[in-house]
Amino acid sequence: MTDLPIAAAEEAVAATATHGNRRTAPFIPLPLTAARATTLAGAVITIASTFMSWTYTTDFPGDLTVSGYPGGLQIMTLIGAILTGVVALGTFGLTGLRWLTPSRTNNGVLLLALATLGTTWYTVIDIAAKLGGLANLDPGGFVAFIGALVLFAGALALPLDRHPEEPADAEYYELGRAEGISAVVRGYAWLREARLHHSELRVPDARKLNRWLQRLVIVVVYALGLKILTFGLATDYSDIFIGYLIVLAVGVWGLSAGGLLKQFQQLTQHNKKFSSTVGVLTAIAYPFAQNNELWANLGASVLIVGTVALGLNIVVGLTGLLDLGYVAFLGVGAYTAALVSGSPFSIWSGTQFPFWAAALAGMGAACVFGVLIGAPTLRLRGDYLAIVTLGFGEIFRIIVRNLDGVSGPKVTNGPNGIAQIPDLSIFGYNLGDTHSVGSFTLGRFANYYLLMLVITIIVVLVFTRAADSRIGRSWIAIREDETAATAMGINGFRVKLVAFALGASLAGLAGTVFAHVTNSVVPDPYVFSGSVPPNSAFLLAAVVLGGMGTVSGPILGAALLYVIPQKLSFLSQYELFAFGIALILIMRFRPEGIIPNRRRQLEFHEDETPAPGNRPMGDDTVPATTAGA
Amino acid sequence: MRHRSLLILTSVLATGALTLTACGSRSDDSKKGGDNSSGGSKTTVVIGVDAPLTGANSATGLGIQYGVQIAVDDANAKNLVPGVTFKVKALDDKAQPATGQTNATALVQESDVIAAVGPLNSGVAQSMQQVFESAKMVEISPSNTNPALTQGKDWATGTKTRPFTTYFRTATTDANQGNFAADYAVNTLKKKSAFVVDDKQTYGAGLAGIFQGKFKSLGGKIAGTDHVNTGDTDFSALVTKIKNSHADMVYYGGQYDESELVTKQLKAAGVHIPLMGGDGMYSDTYIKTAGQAAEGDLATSVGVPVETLPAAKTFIDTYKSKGYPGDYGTYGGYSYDAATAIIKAVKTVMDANGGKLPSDARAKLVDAVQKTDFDGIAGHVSFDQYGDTTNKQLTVYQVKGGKWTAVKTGVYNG
Amino acid sequence: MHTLPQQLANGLFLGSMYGLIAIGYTMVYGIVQLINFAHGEIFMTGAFGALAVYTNLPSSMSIWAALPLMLVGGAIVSVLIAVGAERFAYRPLRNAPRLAPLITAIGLSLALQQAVFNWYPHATAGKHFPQLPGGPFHIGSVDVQSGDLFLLGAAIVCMIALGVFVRSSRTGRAMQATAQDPDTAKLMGVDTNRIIIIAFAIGGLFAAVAGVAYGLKYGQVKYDIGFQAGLKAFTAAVLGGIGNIYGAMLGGLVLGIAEACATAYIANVPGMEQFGGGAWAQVWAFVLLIVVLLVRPQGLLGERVADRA
Amino acid sequence: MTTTIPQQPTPADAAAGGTLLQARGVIMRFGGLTAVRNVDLTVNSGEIVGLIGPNGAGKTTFFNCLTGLYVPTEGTVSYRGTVLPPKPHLVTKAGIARTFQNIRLFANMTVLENVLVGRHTRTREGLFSAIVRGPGFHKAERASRERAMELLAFTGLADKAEHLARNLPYGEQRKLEIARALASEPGLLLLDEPTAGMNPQETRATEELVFAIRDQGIAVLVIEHDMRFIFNLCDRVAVLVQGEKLVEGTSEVVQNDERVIAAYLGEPFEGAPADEDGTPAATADDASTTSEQENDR
Repeated sequence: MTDLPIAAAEEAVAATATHGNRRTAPFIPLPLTAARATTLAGAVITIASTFMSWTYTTDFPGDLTVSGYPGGLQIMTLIGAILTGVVALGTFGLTGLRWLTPSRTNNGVLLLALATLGTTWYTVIDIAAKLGGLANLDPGGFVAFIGALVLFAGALALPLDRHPEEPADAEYYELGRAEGISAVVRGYAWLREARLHHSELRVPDARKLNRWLQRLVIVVVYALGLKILTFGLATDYSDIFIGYLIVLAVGVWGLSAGGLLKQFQQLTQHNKKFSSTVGVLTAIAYPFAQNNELWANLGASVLIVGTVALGLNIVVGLTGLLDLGYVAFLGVGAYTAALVSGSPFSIWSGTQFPFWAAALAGMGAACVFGVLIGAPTLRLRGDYLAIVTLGFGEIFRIIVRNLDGVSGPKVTNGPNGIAQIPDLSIFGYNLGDTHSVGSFTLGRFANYYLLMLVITIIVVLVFTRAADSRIGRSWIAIREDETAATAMGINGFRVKLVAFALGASLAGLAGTVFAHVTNSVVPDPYVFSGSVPPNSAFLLAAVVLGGMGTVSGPILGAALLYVIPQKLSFLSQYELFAFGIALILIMRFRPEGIIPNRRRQLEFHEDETPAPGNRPMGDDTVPATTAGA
Repeated sequence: MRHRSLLILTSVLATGALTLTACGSRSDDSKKGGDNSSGGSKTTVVIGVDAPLTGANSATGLGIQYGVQIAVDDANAKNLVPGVTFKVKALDDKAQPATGQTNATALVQESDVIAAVGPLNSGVAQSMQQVFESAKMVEISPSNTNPALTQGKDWATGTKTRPFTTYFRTATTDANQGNFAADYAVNTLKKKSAFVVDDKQTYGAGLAGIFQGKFKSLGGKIAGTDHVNTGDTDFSALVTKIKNSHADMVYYGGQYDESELVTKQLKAAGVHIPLMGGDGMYSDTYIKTAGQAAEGDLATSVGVPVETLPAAKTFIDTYKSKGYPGDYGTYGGYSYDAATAIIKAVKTVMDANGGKLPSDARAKLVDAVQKTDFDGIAGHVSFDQYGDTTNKQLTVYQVKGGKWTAVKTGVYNG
Repeated sequence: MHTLPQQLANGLFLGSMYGLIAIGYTMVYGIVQLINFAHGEIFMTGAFGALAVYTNLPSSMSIWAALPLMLVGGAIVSVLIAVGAERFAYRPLRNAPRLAPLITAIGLSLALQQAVFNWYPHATAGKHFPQLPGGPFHIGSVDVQSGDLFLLGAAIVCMIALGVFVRSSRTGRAMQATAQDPDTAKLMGVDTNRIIIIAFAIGGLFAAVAGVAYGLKYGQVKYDIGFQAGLKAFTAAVLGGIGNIYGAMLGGLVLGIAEACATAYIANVPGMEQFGGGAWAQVWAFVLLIVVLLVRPQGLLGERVADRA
Repeated sequence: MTTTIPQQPTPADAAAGGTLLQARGVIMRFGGLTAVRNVDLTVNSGEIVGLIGPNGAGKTTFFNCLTGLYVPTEGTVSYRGTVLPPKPHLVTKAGIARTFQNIRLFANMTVLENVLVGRHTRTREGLFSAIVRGPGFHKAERASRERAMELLAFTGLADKAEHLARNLPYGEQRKLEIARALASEPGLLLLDEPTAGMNPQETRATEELVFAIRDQGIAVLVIEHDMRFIFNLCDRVAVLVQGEKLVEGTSEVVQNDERVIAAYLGEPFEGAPADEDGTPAATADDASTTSEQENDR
């Protein structure tokens, strides 16, 4: 992988070059050598600054007063600066480091520099703002401030791959009225042109590496990922977490711009079985890597909402049906499990199903409700499903509240819910107790985390296997073009119903664990939107943010949406607001989500990548619903 | 060769990252050490608070947080427990059980948290009880009213069993309030026929159920019952039903959000009968929104009127002067008392251990809290064998001239 | 059953509010096939806009003098938000897959609700809204509040005005044409963007009227009233036949009356004693929706039209 | 797990020359206007039948009646002697496959996946089988893939199997639509303007492809504007004007029929087949029905 022969873009890249549909040019005109020197100098200054004191009081989170070694947010700056420096050296051609930028573009360096700049400036500004004025900064803070700026400026002076200039007559419909003002249009065109371009990365094939080395890389990357994750969870203060997020998000973006991520993808694709095994092992290692029940609780919660989101992804991402009451199916599963859990508050308090039976019961009940809701509506126009599921999600809570023997038959114990749900015991292993495994201890939530991991793996398997099969293809076909799909012999109604019922069942399955983890089920959490997951809007957002139609997307989306508010407690009041705005922005600017599905990405950016061949328009058909109903 | 350089670099990066993270924790440790040295020999003991601090219930939740805060400040100022500085760690449960549970886990996880006050909602408490029980950590709720939380599921039939030994509450259960209200309605107001409405929430449904039972047993007639959903605003159909039932009073189990609209629409339709409720509607907001329509409406609340207790007055003055957000009126006093109970128990435990905090302080605290006995700002504080408050002091308030006025104070001995 | 006239009246008032909001849904859906999920919040912001005007008027001003100003204030807020949403959130997504604008709409709905919750002064709890004096009036055995009369009057005036506008004005006809077939309408020289904007604006206007009427009727507005009202109104639009403006009003009335009657009478049905009352009213409204979709999927007044998927 | 092994219609079927499709007295009314009036049409095994007519003659509406997208107001359509159910997926299952005038591929699926979707009716594996992945599943999936690759080879798309359908050039998208239709193993293939927008070479290639399909024993019914294409290709041609069948017969008969010439001369757009396709989706239909309505008066 290191220094494999690179066809294009070597040392001789001129200051400005245009090839293919991208343009390579610096933003700041500087000789190449000067630009490189500036970048490296900036990195060195920044690194050095982290060993100095940035502020003189310990009031700022993480204690940045110590000279000699970095602490708190300084670590973020340090990691950012080292990464930028090392990657820059590789990009500049230093033998032995070249593998860090397989694509040989400077974009990665720029983004890493941006990460460093972001976290450093955030820290410095945060110190000044929190402690009240620039006076609180020690010289080290100023050095860091300048160093990061130098680093970023240096990176801007490197030749960067950018978007081609748009033709002069391009339309900017998003400008609206302002489209008439030429200055605005020019400015906007310049901005658009300034966008970095790294969609067509040409990287050397990582699969040529030695097989064992490939596997080693995979193990190391996963282990590093786990370490980074636990590090982030362990941050004590919102401030440090924000710095961490900046470095992580922009840094990963930078590494992917450099091509490393693509190579890693090649590796995991090439060693599918191995990498998924390592992935599972890493996930198992999570509760062992730290002895902290809070994180295990977090992990279990993330897995629950992630799994439910993945189930929703079958309905929304694969089949293209909008289910706005999905959380109700989770509720059906949870209530079913609670009823057969042996809780004294259950109407069948004597009955205690073994877990497998309870899980099946939960799935079954959710499936029945899925069919009951889906059957009347899935024959109709797609939009009707949205309103009916939304209504169902609302009345589920109301019905459950009413079934208390006062305003309805006694089933769910009404608003009090079913409390004191006993912990699960699987093969004599009581999940409520603390167990010792070797030198590790597994607390209650760690146990549930591991159980939930098994469920997640099952759901992932169901998702991937179903997606890549006759039924999965018919779901996607329905999503793509329902009329054509029915003309291919697909019974749209039946196939959609299967997807809907399967989605409901998977939510029900997760619900059974949810009931046991929280010890009680009550009606209140099953709402359309609320500040706390799981709620239908949260699940939908997790799917959308992560990437519709993908496996890892919803889980990642759920994790982000779950963990970030936990860490940024000062945001909590504005959480839902931010949530709404995020949905709008994602749909507008990155509808394919963080992890784009190859198909989706193309579909959403239709305007930008015109399909070859002019397809004549003209509709000659009406859809099946008209004739079929 | 090239492969080797890759290997080396990867491992360098990995170890680099690991070392750095180690650095991170080291600097944090040193910070803690610094705190201790600067604070002399004082131990810091943290009291956790769990309540909804954001969202729709935040006003009440913040009242709990700052009620505890004032108790802690008082204790620190008076040096109630020598050698100990108390601190508050407040977590936001957003009125959601799962979040409450996460918060409980977080509080348990932190070694300097000794006990917790909260939560606001009974539904949230159910998910937290087990966590605190496993950790042998005291939890005192200032507001949970569901009797099953302390007395087990069969409390209504008289077979009471305590499910969790670490759970206490300074709020009285629905049972006392509902019975007291029914007693007042029949015997003092001489009401014959009541229409009972509730909002299908733990608190409201429980209260309405108990009122209904007592009212009937005292010889009153239940003219009708109905249930509403929280968030409903149109009660015209309900009002028509009430009007048609010819009831001479309405009992509403629930919060003021709905009851203020009910009473308004009721009076607008020309049905001039009083609406009575529990402490969930004993709030100035009720009067503000319902306006003239609220006149004559009644609410029960636990404890004696605050004006009669100097301690309570000081509490309210402090709350106001500090400019704390939230609503101290409903549960602030109980929160203060709950925190004080914990603080006093810490003192007991430390006194028994030679003035030092024992290593199993949390577990020892459970016994100490159980034996709590002092006069708080909302009445006498002590706990019975179920963890319920023994304070059965209740007051009936009536809206007179746009203000809640105490009309009867008494003890319910049901 | 002697309360029936009163309960019908209760349903009628509630229903005309649903209907007023439903018109916004149905017009937008008819033209761009978009469930403008944020419409409930547009209704809510209309009410708050009117409230903001009222709070800033001198307190000596009578409610009757303030009312027109409040209507204007609410309308400005609602229409601006509705049109802004169209312009900046929905229009860029017009050619995107169907889910994209829907999800945007959900995001917008959350954002608007939370914006009011967080930034409108003291809006975390219910806000007091002025009410019309007078009443109740007795019409036969029916008691009517002045707020109800305003609501009913507003609904009738709005419906007639809209009917005249759609039937007789050039823009109105263009609107109908666009609703029936946007592509052909475009070919015929109709500026569809303008038509869409107008549809959003009218929807916003009616939502504002409904918002003011809501405030006058209940004397209180809250940041979360939009969700429930929006859900009900959308149900009403579907019941009446989505895309049909008269259907929206009819659907609203049917839904309102169904809820009132469910609250009042279901419990009298033998065997259903436990399923009556306010707690079940929403459930029955939902059952009604499902039944209508099963029996008459195109809605009460809807025509069977092709799905332009 | 039972698996339907893809079967080619045997040449014996084709040779029999029996009636495959029979439409009798098909009438299609939309509200007050009649788009198709009393049309009879028969397609026999092994035949290529053309359906022509000026713009708005109701060809596509008639097509939609045949494939179950519309339920004819009156009349019946039967296939191999059985009346077809008015559901598109059941029509496909019975053995009639179609393409669309405006290409309706599953744009974001790969070429191979598109064809695999076409195999839907000829395979059985349900959800459970897909999740368990027993031997039966793998066998069926492999067979499907083999058959799909054969079809791609047949249409000359084999080397593009892993491309996204949307990235194919126009002509190949048309071919893919045909391959996808063939994947459902039809006895009768309905082609809706298969050469619209094609250049002469592509048209030639399509012509050959249609012959090759016929040689496999599949009857073809084709709607087309390009007269030359139709007359070269078809054994029999039916002319639809204003919803009515004007004439039916061999190419020569139709070519020399005066009424046909008159009908076409009165139609200014004839001769520019691709032009009309510029009109968007629903318009084509509505415009056609509107013009008919005017003609009715």
